[in-house]
Amino acid sequence: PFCPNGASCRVSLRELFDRAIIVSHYIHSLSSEMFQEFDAQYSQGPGFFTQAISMCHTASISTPAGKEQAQQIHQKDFVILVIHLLRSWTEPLNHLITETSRLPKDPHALRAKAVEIQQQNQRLLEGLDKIGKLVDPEITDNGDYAVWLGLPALQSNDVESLLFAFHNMFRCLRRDTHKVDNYLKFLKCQIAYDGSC
Amino acid sequence: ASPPGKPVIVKCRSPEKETFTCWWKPGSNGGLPTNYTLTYYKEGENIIYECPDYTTGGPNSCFFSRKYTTIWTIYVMRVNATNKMGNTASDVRFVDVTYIVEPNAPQNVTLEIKKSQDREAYLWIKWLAPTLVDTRSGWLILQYEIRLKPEKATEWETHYAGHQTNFKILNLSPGQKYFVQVRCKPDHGFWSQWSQEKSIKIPGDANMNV
Amino acid sequence: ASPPGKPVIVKCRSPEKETFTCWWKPGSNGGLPTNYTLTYYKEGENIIYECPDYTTGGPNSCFFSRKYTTIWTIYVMRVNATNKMGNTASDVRFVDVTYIVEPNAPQNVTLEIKKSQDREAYLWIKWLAPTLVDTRSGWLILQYEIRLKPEKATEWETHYAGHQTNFKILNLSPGQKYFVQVRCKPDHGFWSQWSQEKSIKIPGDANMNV
Repeated sequence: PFCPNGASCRVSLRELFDRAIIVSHYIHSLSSEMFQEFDAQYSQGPGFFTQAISMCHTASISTPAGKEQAQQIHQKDFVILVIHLLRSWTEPLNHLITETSRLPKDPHALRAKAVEIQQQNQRLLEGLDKIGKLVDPEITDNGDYAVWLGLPALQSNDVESLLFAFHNMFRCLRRDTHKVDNYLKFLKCQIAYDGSC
Repeated sequence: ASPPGKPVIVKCRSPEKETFTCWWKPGSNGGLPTNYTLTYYKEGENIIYECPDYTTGGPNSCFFSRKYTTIWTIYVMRVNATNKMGNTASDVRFVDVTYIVEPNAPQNVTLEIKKSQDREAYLWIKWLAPTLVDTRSGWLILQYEIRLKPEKATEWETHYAGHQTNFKILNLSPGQKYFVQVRCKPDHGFWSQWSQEKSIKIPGDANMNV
Repeated sequence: ASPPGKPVIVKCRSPEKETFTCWWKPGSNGGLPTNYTLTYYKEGENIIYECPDYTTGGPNSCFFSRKYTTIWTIYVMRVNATNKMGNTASDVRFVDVTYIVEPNAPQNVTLEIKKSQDREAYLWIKWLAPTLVDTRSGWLILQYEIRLKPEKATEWETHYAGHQTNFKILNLSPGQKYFVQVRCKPDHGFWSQWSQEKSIKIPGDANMNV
């Protein structure tokens, strides 16, 4: 039987990473667009939102903040870390999609992007699960993720608090999707190209 | 009467790497009413699934909608023919959705005679990626090919346009009518059909000789 | 004599997502010798730091080496101008290194006329990633864009080259001289400057009409 990928009849680790990176790159591009669209549509002057910056719910997940730190982490643990980071957004995205209806000036485009990001996140999680098993068959993913307690803020009746809550979520989503994209591109070179792309 | 002949899975195609369809050719039916089922498992798993949709793709086909399509694994599939006298299975077919993409033809092909900066005229061809295909996300990167021929000619002249969605054709014959078509292909995959024929007449006075 | 005018932090850039530099524009010095210091704190911390290196980035600048650079972290920074009559602080500037990456231009751009198997000539462009950038580890992925134009033309023709460091340009006009430049951008960041202009003359007899 003709096996599409040559010798071994499975999608290679290199190809899995290539496909995952197309998705992670796209997810971050969507998140950046969503952040900028929200800022353009709801900001009330320069610095309006910077006064409301607060910690992201994923701050509890310790992530490397530079190349040297990234090079210290064991590859298997790094894959798990990326899965945790991504999984930490499943619930918030669900609520984000629902609660956007509270925002003034019908944010249809924002909601459509949030829905697409959620779909692509699930697709990427499926791929990372597969990558994890190939990187280390004994990989144990205990289903961990950062808990999100931001629903009350997304349901605030005070418009300004509501805007600050949404802004912080879009900002954190942009940051975390950039981390996921960055880490996957780095891990691809470390794991699938022996450290040198 | 006899058991059914061996079916063959002849083709699997995806138009946009989000869904895909497989078709099979039945063997002899052994003179009896014969029923066909397509079963598959995904590499790395051991659950056997059955085709989710036998109708959308037409006769002797199985259509996998987005819900059933994944790019992370290889499908290992088989068609089984069954009649009263027994059943016969096809050979196994391995399918990686990324490698079976055959896009629709490019759309909105437009032709224009333009003058280059040093007054030479040339034919400027522009087109858009096919419908359904999301090239924005980088999910599918397409390359293009153009073919053109003078009205009465039988041979086409083809030009490879890489990833560009426009192309310049130099030194065509003034006064001549040309037919133009464009097709596309993903990096791993199959050429689409040629787009609908478009034609243009090169003005008689055009100085096309660069 | 008067207290110094208000300085302004005008730009922060990282060339390779590992270090970064910020520049400021001093206000008036109030007719007195004025001293500038840049202070900052990082998101989630309340320790105030001072700029680690005022020299590497040139006048009115602060350079953050790898040791002082963390990504995905907001630096809240301010420049303070001080002279005998008092001191004036700039507005606060929020900086996340993630979003200020602007590489240097690609280097070693080389142009060559080559012939494909079917004897068609094409322009082959090659280049290297900019200095200082480590594209091997995957920490920074660069994408490239090329632009070229005939010598007397005003309009550039641009081609997106993805992550490759070479590109083939088809159907250029024989006998014509072309200028070529290349630039790069991190997957998520700012385009670099265009590389130095390189030029090449397409041989008169070259059959470029692929």
